[in-house]
Amino acid sequence: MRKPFLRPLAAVLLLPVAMLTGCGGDSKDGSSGGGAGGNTVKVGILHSLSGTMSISEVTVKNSELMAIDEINAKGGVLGKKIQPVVEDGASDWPTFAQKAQKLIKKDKVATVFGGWTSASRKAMLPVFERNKALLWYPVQYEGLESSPYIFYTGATTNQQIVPALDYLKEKGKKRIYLVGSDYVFPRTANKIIKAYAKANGMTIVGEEYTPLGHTEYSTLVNKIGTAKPDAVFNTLNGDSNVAFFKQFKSAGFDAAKLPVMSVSIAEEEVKGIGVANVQGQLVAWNYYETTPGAVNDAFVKAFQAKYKGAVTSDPMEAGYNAVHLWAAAVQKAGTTDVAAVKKAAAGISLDTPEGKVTIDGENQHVYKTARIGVIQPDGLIKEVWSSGKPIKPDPYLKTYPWATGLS
Amino acid sequence: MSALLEIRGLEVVFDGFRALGGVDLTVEQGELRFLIGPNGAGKTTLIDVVTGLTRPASGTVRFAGTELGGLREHKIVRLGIGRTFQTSVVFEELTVVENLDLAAGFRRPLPTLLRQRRGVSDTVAAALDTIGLGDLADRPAGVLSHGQRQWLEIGMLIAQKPRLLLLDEPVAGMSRDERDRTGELLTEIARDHTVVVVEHDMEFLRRYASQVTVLHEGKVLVEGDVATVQADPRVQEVYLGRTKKEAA
Amino acid sequence: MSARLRGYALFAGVAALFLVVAPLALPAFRLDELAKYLCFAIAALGIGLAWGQGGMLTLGQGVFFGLGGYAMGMYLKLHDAGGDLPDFMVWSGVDKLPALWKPFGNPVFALAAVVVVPVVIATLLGVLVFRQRVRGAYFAILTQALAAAFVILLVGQQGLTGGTNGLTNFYDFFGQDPEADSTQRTTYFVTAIVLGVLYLLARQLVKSRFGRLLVAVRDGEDRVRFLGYNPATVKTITFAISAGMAGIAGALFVPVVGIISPSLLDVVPSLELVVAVAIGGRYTLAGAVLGAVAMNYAKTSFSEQWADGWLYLEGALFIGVMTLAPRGAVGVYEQVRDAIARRRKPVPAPPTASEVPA
Amino acid sequence: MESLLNQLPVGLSIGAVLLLIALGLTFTFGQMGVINMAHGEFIMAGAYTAYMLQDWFHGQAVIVALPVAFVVAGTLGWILERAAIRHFYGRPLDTLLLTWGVSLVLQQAARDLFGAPNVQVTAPSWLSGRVELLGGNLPYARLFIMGLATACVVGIWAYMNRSRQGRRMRAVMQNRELAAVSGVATGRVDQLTFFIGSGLAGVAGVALTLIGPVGPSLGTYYIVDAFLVVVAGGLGQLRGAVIAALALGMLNSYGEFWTDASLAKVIVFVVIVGFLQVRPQGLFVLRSRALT
Repeated sequence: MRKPFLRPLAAVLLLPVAMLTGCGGDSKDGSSGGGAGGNTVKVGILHSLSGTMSISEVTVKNSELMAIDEINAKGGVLGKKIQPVVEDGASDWPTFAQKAQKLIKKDKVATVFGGWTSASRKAMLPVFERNKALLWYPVQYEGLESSPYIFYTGATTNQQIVPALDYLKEKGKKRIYLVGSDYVFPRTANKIIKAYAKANGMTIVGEEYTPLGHTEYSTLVNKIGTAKPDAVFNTLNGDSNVAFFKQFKSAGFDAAKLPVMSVSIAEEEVKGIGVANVQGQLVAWNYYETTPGAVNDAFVKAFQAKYKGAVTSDPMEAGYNAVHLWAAAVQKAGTTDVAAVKKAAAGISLDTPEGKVTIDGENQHVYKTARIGVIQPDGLIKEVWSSGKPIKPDPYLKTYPWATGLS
Repeated sequence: MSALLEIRGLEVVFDGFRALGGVDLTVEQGELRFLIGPNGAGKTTLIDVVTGLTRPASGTVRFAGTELGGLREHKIVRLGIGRTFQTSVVFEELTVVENLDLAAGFRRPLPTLLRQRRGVSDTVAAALDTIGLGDLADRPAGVLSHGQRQWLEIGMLIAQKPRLLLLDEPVAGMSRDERDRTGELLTEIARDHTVVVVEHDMEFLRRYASQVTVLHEGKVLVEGDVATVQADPRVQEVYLGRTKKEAA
Repeated sequence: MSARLRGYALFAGVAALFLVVAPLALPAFRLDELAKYLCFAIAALGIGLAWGQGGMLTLGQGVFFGLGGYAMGMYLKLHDAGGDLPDFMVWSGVDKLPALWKPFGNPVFALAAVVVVPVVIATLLGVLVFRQRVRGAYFAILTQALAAAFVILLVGQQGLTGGTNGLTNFYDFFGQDPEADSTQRTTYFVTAIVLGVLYLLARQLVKSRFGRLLVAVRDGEDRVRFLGYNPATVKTITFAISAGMAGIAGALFVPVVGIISPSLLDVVPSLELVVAVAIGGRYTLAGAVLGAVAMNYAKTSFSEQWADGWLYLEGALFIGVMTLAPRGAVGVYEQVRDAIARRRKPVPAPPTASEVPA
Repeated sequence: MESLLNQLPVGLSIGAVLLLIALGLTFTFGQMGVINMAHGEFIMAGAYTAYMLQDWFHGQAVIVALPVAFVVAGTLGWILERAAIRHFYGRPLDTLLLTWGVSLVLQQAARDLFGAPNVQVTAPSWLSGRVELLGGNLPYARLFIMGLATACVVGIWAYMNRSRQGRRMRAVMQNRELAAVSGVATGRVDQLTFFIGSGLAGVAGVALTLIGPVGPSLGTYYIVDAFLVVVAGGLGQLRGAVIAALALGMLNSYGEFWTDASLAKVIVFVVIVGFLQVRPQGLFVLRSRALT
């Protein structure tokens, strides 16, 4: 009510001033959609800055802001500076949905970078689809999704879980025990793992879920001990990892006796768990701080210059990539218009800290190199295996015969 | 006249302590009975058992032919037994009238409870008149003095229209004037109710009691009219021997 | 009486503010946010009734909010799926619609369940707990544990409930697109009107004999027993009503925000709602509503500016209110009003019954 | 069968953890009727104390931290009691909300002081072994926690029953007015009680660094369980708390063994509600004639 009324009024009042100074002013001001107003392009950053998820998401926010600074330092996109609008999802899924709505409708941002948990993405998805707006989601997830209004710059299952299983198979681990937090990612991941195991002569000797935030693992460790697996596949989330590994270790299990393959532990988490408790254990990601390459060296250096003592990790890198990929797509499209950006994004390739990534125009995921790492005594992760080249994203695992009937 | 309240062989044990050790008591219809005894004699415990607050170890309590054992407090009230407490408990946030209305209302069916109170019912008006708090009818009970609260409690008791009233030390802590006023109130109520009064105050007893039961160490010591009881050497020993002040 | 008239005038004024001014002044998505606060206000109304009037500190209202929300969400999901399985069941590996879901395909059943299920469960719990005279702190802790257990149960049954994700992505809300501006306006009006109606009903309840009885139970449960009432019945009824309100709030929340998930029902959101009621003023229903709207508004606008600081502010506000003004904002307002009235009239004004004016 | 037996020590050790986190509550909640939701954050304070002491004591920080954390958490509790709670006696439900506000502030303060991510507390190397028991093994860390819980119980029992201060505390709890007129300085007793109760939370926090995460949310993981122990055990009853903690530990252990961790928690809740049907005031209850 107020705005449409005030704006013509302001225009009328300002008109004589503009004429007097002989300056036409920016006629696009406020009228062009897609967040490109004046000399700036607004983008939304929507992560949990408070609540339980803030531990993880704040760092992603930081790397995304760093990417924006880098682009602005080089002149921005389309000659305009990128102006981030940061919002707090507060670790609460409905809040994510509402803040997404606010960013789209009030701030009229060109795109949004945000989310971590699957639940937050699922909550935001209808908002973006219905408003035909764009979300860049930077975290590895459980696949089985391909929204036309979301770009997924983290790994889907065939770029993380399947390679991890390939690795375990290669090492002759046949009896696998599945441990996960009770939510969507672990349950879906384990469904895939079970299908894989069936087709590849592996046995699942146990499958256990614990509530989020669970800290009592002696019974579970006891069950694992009884089942005598060759390896544990761990999809626990957050603080539970700390409790699990401490209790696993003190019950006498270490990497040599029983290896654990984790898909949610990055450099950040290793510190909190205590290196002694996870040293030598396996993790599966697409990027480590130690990943070689000039792009990564520069990324790590820049990030640590900005945040003293910080480590870099996969989701941070994927968030950083997302900003650069979007900027490249905008540059190519010549506009921030969503449909044009989507079209331009297909096939875009960038040299990123993890190596070369390419956007798959069909499912809007990216080609990523899978890497298995081992946790080192200094808390960093050393790559011990890699897929060698970027893997084509396949969120529905259509190209894997054993996976038919999963989706 | 038939017995309204019949207590037989009542025993109460608290964590090994025998608070009541086989009490027999009969209260006739229309009677005004005083229950006295030194501290720890079991007077309040006796009332507690009758009203369902305390479970007896053994013995029976019959009220108008109904066995009360095992009934919950509110069920006993619904049979027609009302009581007050040593430390008066009225609802401070509610007005005097609301307190009385609440007391008068337990027989109302639930749906009518959902309606707002309009005006003052006859029962409540009568009770208000009896206790003489008409001027304070619409003030919250929280502003009442100690004595007024005791009267309000008695008023609430009357509004309940019980067949048996149990008053636990109604004049404790009252000024002389208040005691006199309470005594008159008691006499008035006793005209058409059966009343049992637990009391410490000997002077009050002498002025207003007719029938008295003396409890001592959980047992009935003496029973009879005031003169008989006062003359009984055992009573004198219990009171004079232990708490001289009170007997004075 | 003039006080009564003034009450109605105030109510009409607030109603006009919400039904006329706000829709005109606010863009659709802000209106949608306001609708969310109003949903919480409905649940807060229930808490005001149970806690403020009845003294039952229920820290598990999220459970009933959730039951209502899920009943609504299940219907919308089935409606969207149109005979197929809802999307989350597909990726959770469920191949046949669970029996529990079947009746929720019927909108009448689902809408009835929004109220009936919370009421039945609250009644059951109330009968079990109040009959045994579990109360005060015990009751508070039990309801809190109930919320914790309920969330774990919901999250664990992913195929049945959507797990942590909850139910989301609704395409059709009784023939409307839930993300469309017009729908958001409609749901806003519905929510505001439901709140108004429930407020008037609750107010009537508080003013009735039952309401007086409830206050008596709060202040002296044992004494009430000796007036011939069973406090357990009074409390159970009230608890059930407050649960029903939470259920309605949860059901409205689904179209307003577009999601119902366990994170809304957990210990912390349930507690936050109680906090909001305390800050608004627990002894009046208006205070409960005011607190819920104001606190949620403050939370949104604060976290937009100063995300980390919000916790400090919420904590500090809360400590301050509990220590300095236990009757909340409404209590402060009443004190100020009485002080002004006393200054105007040199004659000492009679102490008014300060509780439950509206 | 072998692993079934092995669940026995597991249950005992879960029980020991529950007991340790709930012991402080038997003072603050049991003796004083204060529902201290910040109890979890006092546990957290204990854990961070151990973390801070690592700079000086490295591997042995956990041992040094036990008494230090007792004082640190106790002092926090004492400040809380003096600053706010003493105005709230007789309003237990209000203390619940008040202390919840305090817990929010303490959590955020921890986030600002120590950072949002978890920190690592290194366990002493001599706690890294384990004993073979009933076909499974029991880590020394768990044995240490059991020992610590036992020591705390014995200490509290001795304090309550053998010391003059402890008897005063019980007197105040049973009848505040009477104790006051008998010359007990109830205010001083309250301060001390709160100090001890909060201090015990600090001790529990140190022990928890051996088995769980150390971060700003630490307290929230334990607070509900801790209160359930006290509710099931009966207010202020040491005996009740011990039995309830062990029973719930066993229930958790076997519940999870036969079903899973999620269901085990639900089972625990159902059992407690069922139990309160039989014993509404918990396992042990002090009789009182007062009409509330």
